[in-house]
Amino acid sequence: MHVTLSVWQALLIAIWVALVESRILGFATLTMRFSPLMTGMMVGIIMGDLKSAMIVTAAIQLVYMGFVAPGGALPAEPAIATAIAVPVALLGHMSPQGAIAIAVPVGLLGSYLYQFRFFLNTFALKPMDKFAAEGNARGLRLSIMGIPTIISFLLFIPLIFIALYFGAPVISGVVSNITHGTVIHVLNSVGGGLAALGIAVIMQVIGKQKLLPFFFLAYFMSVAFAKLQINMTIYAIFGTIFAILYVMFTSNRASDKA
Amino acid sequence: MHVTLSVWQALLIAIWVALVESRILGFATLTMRFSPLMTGMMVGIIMGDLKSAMIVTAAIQLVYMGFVAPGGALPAEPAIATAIAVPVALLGHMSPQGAIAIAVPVGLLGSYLYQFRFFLNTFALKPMDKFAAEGNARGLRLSIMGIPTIISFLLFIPLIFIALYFGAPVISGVVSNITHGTVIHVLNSVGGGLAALGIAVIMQVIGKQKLLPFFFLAYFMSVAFAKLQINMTIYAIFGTIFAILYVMFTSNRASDKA
Amino acid sequence: MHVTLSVWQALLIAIWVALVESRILGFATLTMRFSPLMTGMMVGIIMGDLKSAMIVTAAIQLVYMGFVAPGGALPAEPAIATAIAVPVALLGHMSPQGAIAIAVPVGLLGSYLYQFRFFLNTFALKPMDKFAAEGNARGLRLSIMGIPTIISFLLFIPLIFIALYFGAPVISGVVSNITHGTVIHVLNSVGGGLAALGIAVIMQVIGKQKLLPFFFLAYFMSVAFAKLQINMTIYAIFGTIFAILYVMFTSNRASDKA
Amino acid sequence: MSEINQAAQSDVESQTDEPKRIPQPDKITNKDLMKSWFGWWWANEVNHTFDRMLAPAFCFGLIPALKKLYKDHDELAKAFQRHLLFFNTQATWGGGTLTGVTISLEEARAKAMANGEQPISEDMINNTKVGLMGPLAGIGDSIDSGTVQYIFIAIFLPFAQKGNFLGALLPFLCFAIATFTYGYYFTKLGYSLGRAAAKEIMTGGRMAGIIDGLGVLGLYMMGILAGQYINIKSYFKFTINDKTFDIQQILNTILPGILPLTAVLLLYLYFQKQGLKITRGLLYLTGALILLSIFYII
Amino acid sequence: MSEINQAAQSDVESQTDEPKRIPQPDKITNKDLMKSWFGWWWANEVNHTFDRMLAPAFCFGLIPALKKLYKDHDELAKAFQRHLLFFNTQATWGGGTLTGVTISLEEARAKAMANGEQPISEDMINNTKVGLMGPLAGIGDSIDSGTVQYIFIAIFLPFAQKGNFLGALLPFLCFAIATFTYGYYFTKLGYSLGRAAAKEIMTGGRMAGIIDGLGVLGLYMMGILAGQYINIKSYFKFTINDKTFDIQQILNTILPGILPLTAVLLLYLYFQKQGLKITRGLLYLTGALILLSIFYII
Amino acid sequence: MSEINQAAQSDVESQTDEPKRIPQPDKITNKDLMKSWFGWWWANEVNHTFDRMLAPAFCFGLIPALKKLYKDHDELAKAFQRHLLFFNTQATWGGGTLTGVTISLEEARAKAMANGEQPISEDMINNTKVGLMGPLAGIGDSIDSGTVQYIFIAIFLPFAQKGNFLGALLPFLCFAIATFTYGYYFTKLGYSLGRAAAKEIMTGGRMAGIIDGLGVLGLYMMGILAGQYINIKSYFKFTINDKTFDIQQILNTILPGILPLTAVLLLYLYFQKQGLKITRGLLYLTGALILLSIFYII
Ligand SMILES: OC[C@H]1O[C@H](O)[C@@H](O)[C@@H](O)[C@@H]1O
Ligand SMILES: OC[C@H]1O[C@H](O)[C@@H](O)[C@@H](O)[C@@H]1O
Ligand SMILES: OC[C@H]1O[C@H](O)[C@@H](O)[C@@H](O)[C@@H]1O
Repeated sequence: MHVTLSVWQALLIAIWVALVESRILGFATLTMRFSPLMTGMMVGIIMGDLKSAMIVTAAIQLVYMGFVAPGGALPAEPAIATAIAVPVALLGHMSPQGAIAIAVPVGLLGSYLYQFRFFLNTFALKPMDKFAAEGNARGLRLSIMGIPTIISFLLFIPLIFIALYFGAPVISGVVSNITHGTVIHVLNSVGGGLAALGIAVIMQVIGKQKLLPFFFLAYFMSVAFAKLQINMTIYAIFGTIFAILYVMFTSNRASDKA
Repeated sequence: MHVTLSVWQALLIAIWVALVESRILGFATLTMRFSPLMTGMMVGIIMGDLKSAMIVTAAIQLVYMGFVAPGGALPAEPAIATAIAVPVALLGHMSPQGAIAIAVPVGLLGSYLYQFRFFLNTFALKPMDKFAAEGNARGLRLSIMGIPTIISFLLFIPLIFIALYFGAPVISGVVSNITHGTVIHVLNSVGGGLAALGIAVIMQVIGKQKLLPFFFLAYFMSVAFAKLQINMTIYAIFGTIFAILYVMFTSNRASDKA
Repeated sequence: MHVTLSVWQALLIAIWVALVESRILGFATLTMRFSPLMTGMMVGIIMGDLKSAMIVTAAIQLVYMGFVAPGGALPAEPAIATAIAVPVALLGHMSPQGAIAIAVPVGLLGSYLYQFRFFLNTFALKPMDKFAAEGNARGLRLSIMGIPTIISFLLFIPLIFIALYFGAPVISGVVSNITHGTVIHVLNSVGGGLAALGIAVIMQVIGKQKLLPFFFLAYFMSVAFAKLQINMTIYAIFGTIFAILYVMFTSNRASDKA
Repeated sequence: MSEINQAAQSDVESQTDEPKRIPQPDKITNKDLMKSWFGWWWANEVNHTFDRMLAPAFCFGLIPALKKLYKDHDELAKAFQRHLLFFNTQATWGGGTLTGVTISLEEARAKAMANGEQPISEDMINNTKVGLMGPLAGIGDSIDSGTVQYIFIAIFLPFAQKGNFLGALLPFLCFAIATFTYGYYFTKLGYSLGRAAAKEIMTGGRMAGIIDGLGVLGLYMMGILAGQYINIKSYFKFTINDKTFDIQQILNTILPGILPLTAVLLLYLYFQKQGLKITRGLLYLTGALILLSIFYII
Repeated sequence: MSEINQAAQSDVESQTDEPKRIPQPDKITNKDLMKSWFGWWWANEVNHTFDRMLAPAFCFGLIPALKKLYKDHDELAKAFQRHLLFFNTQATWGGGTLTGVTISLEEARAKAMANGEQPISEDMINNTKVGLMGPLAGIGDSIDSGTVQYIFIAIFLPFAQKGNFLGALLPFLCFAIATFTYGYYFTKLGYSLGRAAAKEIMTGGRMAGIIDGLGVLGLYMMGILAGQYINIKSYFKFTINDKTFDIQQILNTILPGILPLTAVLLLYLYFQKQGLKITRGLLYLTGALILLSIFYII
Repeated sequence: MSEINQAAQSDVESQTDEPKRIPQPDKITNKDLMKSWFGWWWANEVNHTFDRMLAPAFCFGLIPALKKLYKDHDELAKAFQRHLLFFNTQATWGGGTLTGVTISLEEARAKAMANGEQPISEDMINNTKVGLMGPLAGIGDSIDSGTVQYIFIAIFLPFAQKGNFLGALLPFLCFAIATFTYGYYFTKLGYSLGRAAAKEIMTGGRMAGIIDGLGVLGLYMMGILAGQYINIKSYFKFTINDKTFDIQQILNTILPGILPLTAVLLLYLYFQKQGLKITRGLLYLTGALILLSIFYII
């Protein structure tokens, strides 16, 4: 593991990761993010050993097979894991199994980074709201696409670059330091609580105070039945049924023909 | 096991089984079907060794003690099991335990046969509907009682006769062949799906489209709460409560005195 | 364990227990009843060895740490346990652990005694209702406070006195005799069933027959969802939501502004 | 094809305000109740099918009563038809009681039609049956099959163990006699309860509300039955290079219970568009089930 | 026998439109609230029974306030009676708050009666208590008994372990003072919240709706309490030739929870027919429970 | 600070009966749908945040369509604003469909405003989005991410295992092309379904009922999302002389789910009183969360 990447190699890989994790390449980046394959391929090209890179990557793929991220949380960030693990494996002539051992903790840390990105993105919201209020479409577009992309680049490129350039030992130290610390706890807590804002906004916008009982009904159904893990679609169906019954019972057309 | 039954003995037993499984002797046949006792007695009489037959049968009874069949499915068909196991036991001078070993798989196969009968009975429905539409009471009676009985006789008599006449080894071969095969799978699937028809018909007949939300409410309650195994009567009580509330909320007599 | 308490010591301790268990000292007696500490202190004073008594009591406290009694049932009666166990320990020069061994079964029996008190208290209800119907405040006060106090004194003083005066062996014999017998079963059954009366009375008093479906809805929700152990407050919220919706659906002001 | 789609039409008719005039019905006697109870008892599970369950037996039992009530040929045919639809309950507690209840409601309907009054509608009769059959089945199975039957068996088992044939005969006889007797009692009870209810309904002027309420109950119970009786699930799994895709599992994350519901709704829509062509529905459904299950798609 | 079945009658009266005229009530002062809070605090679990729970203590606490409010002897008696019915809650969070709320509602009622206006009905007062007592009990038990109490005990435990009596005295004193203080605060809070609510109710002209709504909540909570507090199950099992029949298990397949419900409904019907004869109900119920449990039927 | 509290005001305006007159909108073409679909597809998770989720991308996609519909500057700004509020769904099944549906509803709104008719209200547009986004997300995640993606990966994995880069490129390309294609199809489908619905709504004269119904559904889904997405719990535990007090456990005995609910309700009340000052709300909330979590209170 005494051989390292050149500055350019490390930088190119870091840029690739930033492209994937910023999601700036459109929805289909999803599969670049969920799967190590494309990242492995890029690393292989950059390092000039496509074949070995693909073999190692295929082994990593098996670990992340079947991951899904409803609501945003992916249990690990395979692309980041791969961007770190494959170079290390190639340089150190490690077996695919060795690469997996590096990939797993890095993937975990990557998942925290990705969620940190959600948090940093909130800084883009203020200008966005301003442009929207002004009806300024150009500004709106820029604030939606530009700022978050810059944020992601500033977040991922230096980190990945440093990690690659100074090697794996540094990373694993950082990983274990951070994942047990207060930083992650605060991040988790803020992430866990911020959804409250969006929901409160929507409630305000719907604006019918007299219908609030249905909010509480739903909230406490979801709390009381938590153990049953009832599917979201079923809840939506219940919601629809309640909506229909509400309309039935408050209108006076109840005795019409079927 | 080299001694076999005479043709007449085998035939008489087969007819008895057909009588029981066709249910043509009225509701009380239920206990002949659920319990091996009466079948064991008949086999004993036919084979001329009532005492030994009863002893073997009593042992078989213990296995099937407490079986119930809500909605039609009995996990095994004790009468059929007994009709096969007792002769084999008597002829081979086996212990009651040996007889049980034969009875269990045969009872299982019997349960499939009984469900296959439900399926064959659907052929009786077409003439039945025709006679009903014509107001022809005689034809109606015949189609309800006659056709299914003939079907059961054609189904059970040959099968049981062959099984008894050619001996137990044949049976166990057949049992294991069939229970794992596609035939049983198709039978199960058709059986599992056909109830949809009856339910759709009733929904159509009730005919109040505006009340369909209650159908969906019930359906998804039963799906969402499946793990709680809520009793049918409790659901019926919920249904009644919803019905009362519906009438309350859609009529305008709500503010009357209690 | 051959040294025993003097008559006066036994009597004083018995009176203390009666004061605590009758609850005549007001709500704060609760913590005297739930915790052995105050009782241990009193026993120490009465026996003239406050220090040892406190040490033994502190050990007993650890056993009963965290007990709560929603709806009346405490799994053990720590005050009674302490009143018996501490003297025995002091006289026999036992270790705190030995004292715990005595305290646990006595505490259990004490819990039955306390529930028996609920039962005996029903005798105070008749005069109480009479005074209330007459608008007689004095009589009402007396029947509420006086009779139950006398009942508790008559129940606890002799029992505790005898137990203390004739020693621990007697007690443990009695304990095991009673807890497995029919007496306890009957007591439990009566205790378990009597709440039906109070509930039926309230239902009668609320008096709106047309609203009874909500009683049944709640009852069968609580039965059907028993496994989910849904919190009482959540049920109260559901009840409130149903109440609001009921008013919405039966009034004709539904289409008003939010 | 002579399908019973008149059922759907008659339904419409029963809601219009001009009821048809029919001849006066004969009086229903205890003997008639016994005949009907015996008919149901006898035919009980003979023509058991997956899609009608025990309806044929229920209709079979009612035949003598219906013949006395509907002297009008068309109304008789319609009555036959409406009692051949999906019906399942336990024999004594459910079937006995509902035989009685149904006869009383049919009687009230026939009388009202004869007198030119607004009759109890077919809906009301159907929904009453449908709403009660489930819970009564639960009660009856638990008591008759689960308890009474095994009490008799347990009592006489020692005879059998000693080789005495009374150990077989007595449990059967006791069960047969006991259930026949109280089943008949339930029939009479159902009849008198039903009469009282019918009178109450017809004079109370709250018919519309009650029909709606029964409709709610009926549809609700159908939803529950659909959730519990219909058993369609996908067995389709495929494995590509060691990664397995399990269709039923995927369906569960989308909407649990989607397949049985789809089956019911497709049939419902078919009947909605094409009229109540039950036999055709049966053929299509069976065909589809066989086809799908042969390839292990379900 | 002098039973309190007037409660039922007064209920009817409170719904007619001609409220009775009574003398003007005295003003409720902070001192009165303290007296009532102290009364409830003192009597709290003294007369605890299975069928009234803590109602006697609640009434005990209210006596001074009610005497100032109802100068009319009959109304006073009725007020006593209505606060002796089944009531259970935790002492401070529940009892404090509800003492305050109840006094404010009784005051509004008394004033309205004195002024010949439509008063707040007994129903509304009852249902408010009944609807709030359960959740407040949960909160209070969790905080007072489960947390506050044990915090004090844990803090001072080392004293006790060293043999110092302060380890006993201090937890008791701290708990007593803390709970007494905030309980009184809850009483005053309840009183002012109740006053605001009462004003809102009486001027809003939505009394009927609110009474109905509270009735829904009250009956709903009774259903929940019935499901959770009443514990009647059958212990009756019998074994015939090794086959065991367990009655409770059979009842569960028929309708879980059937026994507690039956008990409540029988009593309800008894009161419905015979008037609110509570003492008799108690006697019959206790007798039945003893009889059934002696033979291990329940 | 320029906050978007006009949203709340515009809401009020949309319910008054005097709709504002605006210029006639341009016709929406297939090309516009493609532009919007591509915009959403491209921006999809770029500006992902915890409190708006994917709303920015949704708005980004709609920009070209909204510019054709709202020639009035104010209305355009308001349209931008309303599509920047909390929104989360899966890209193709959810986002495609809802992009189409939303454009159709906005078109109907813009046309009605131009013609001086009663327009579809903002509420209706919001509630439709909010009601559908959850279930469509479930369906889409399960199918696209959970199944389609892994089918392609599984098929081509052996290439990768042999070191062939096609094992990486092909799964990506297949997934990208397939999802882009059917996502566009869903957009068109959503648009035509939405048009039909909009026509039905505007001519049926049942607008008020439908708005209310959608409000019920919207608030109901918000309740469910609040229960499932917001994750605030107390980590505060303290131990006094070996006895541990766990705040979350105590809160659970009082009212499970109390913390997330409190957060939502505080924000709701804040907006209720101060207008819809989202950025401030965000600052306060983040500040509070950081403060509380640094001390491990949550
Ligand atoms: O669950 C819907 C949606 O939630 C978040 O926005 C992301 O995780 C998406 O990938 C996902 O499709
Ligand atoms: O469950 C009710 C009923 O269902 C089916 O029809 C059969 O299994 C009967 O034996 C049973 O009584
Ligand atoms: O649960 C509320 C209440 O119930 C009973 O009355 C007693 O156990 C009290 O100590 C408790 O506070």
